[in-house]
Amino acid sequence: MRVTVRLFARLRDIAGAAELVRDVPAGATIGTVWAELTREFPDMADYAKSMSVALNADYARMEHAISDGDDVAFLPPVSGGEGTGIPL
Amino acid sequence: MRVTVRLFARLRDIAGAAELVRDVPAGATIGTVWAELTREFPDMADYAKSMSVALNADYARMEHAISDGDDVAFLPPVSGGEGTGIPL
Amino acid sequence: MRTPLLSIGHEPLALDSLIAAVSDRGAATGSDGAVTSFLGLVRNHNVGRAVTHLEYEAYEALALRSFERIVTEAEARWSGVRLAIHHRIGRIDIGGASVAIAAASAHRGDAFAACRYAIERIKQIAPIWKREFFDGGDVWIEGATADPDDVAARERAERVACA
Amino acid sequence: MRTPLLSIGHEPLALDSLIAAVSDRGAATGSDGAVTSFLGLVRNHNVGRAVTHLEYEAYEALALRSFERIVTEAEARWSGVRLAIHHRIGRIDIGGASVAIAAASAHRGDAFAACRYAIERIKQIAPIWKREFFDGGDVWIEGATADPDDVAARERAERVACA
Repeated sequence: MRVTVRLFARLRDIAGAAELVRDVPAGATIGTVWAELTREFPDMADYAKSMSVALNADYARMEHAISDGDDVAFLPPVSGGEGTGIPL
Repeated sequence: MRVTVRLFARLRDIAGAAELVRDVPAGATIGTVWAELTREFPDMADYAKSMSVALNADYARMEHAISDGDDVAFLPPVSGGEGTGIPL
Repeated sequence: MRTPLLSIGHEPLALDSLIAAVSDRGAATGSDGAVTSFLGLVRNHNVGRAVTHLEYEAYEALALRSFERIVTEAEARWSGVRLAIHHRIGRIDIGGASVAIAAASAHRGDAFAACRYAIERIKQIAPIWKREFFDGGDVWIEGATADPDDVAARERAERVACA
Repeated sequence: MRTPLLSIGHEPLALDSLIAAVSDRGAATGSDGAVTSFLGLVRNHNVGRAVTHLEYEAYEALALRSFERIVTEAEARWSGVRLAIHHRIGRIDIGGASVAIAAASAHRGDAFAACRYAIERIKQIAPIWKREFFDGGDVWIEGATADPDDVAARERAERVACA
């Protein structure tokens, strides 16, 4: 199966790419893709606890099974909204 | 002493005038002016408890002594702000 | 011409100019993280009546002083907040804005609180009245007895502003 | 062209168009008593650093869905409220607006609460990142782990919105 991997913010910087195409075995989950990625880019492992994941532009969980052609995104902690993100 | 009396909203409607000039005795307070007014316009007496008063464009109290040339205003309960004044 | 922070007038309100007014005041430039605003609109119904329009009347000199007092209170309570308050008077049709408030602050919590506080206090102490015209008649809307020294009212406004 | 209620783009934000967008939606016309708004601005300092500008990046498709979710949550919580949310991406200089929110409602309490709720939730769950450029370097600002199903986070946003 072939999936598109989307990376944002510092994860994108670490990979040096916003999009990667990767082949994964049948039965793979989002977690499978992540494990592959962190082998390729060890610095990403820091984000294992803090990141979120999305499958086809919807939030998902690591355990989620993926299908051929899926779009998997890894998202560092977010900081949208105003200026410099000072709480309250 | 001569004072200018300003009336607003329904008090203005009752008097049929936004401004009146009235002579008051020496030693008069805002209360003296009000007592005179309610003799002249008995319907105003309803506002004795709910209105506010101002002296020379500053909120004041009924007991406040007035001087010649002062500007005394009688203010029905207010309702500024948005549309129809529904609380919250 | 620079928009005044406080005003009362017959012209339609322009929120953009209030926001510009609170955003460009001197030393604070660049340190603001948040601008909140409030527009009060004339509604088409009130306690079951079909409203056609409102007419607002103000004791202008005292209303401006009341706005100044509200700004002073808000600045004391939320340090560094800047407020603009414009109130329209005269006839306002349904959907029209009667009051516009903008609040700028380094932090969004203070900007929200100061803006909310301002509208609550305007309704408590600004000498402004509205006459409601509805199908079948008209009536003066009378709300609170204005008393800027009423501590309980002020505390109520602070509580609602929930800082 | 009618302004969309939700958007993400590179153009400067125009609050007036958001306010128009929430004010003119069909059956609600004339029944609104209040419109609140929020602008998030880029500040010139952050944790002691002199900030020169920010760069915002978004996962646009998911961010728009997150905005839709926030609107749905707010409509369920504050009946009759309408929200518009526009977020800017790309480079934004000091004083520029990164996010604009407008909320319309029959009652001002609901309009304030929904607007505040929206910015809190955007910061919690919108997949948007900012890179801060300051004198001497740059850094990605990382805040919360985005999880729309985190009930505690949502309750925190509701509490801050203080409805």
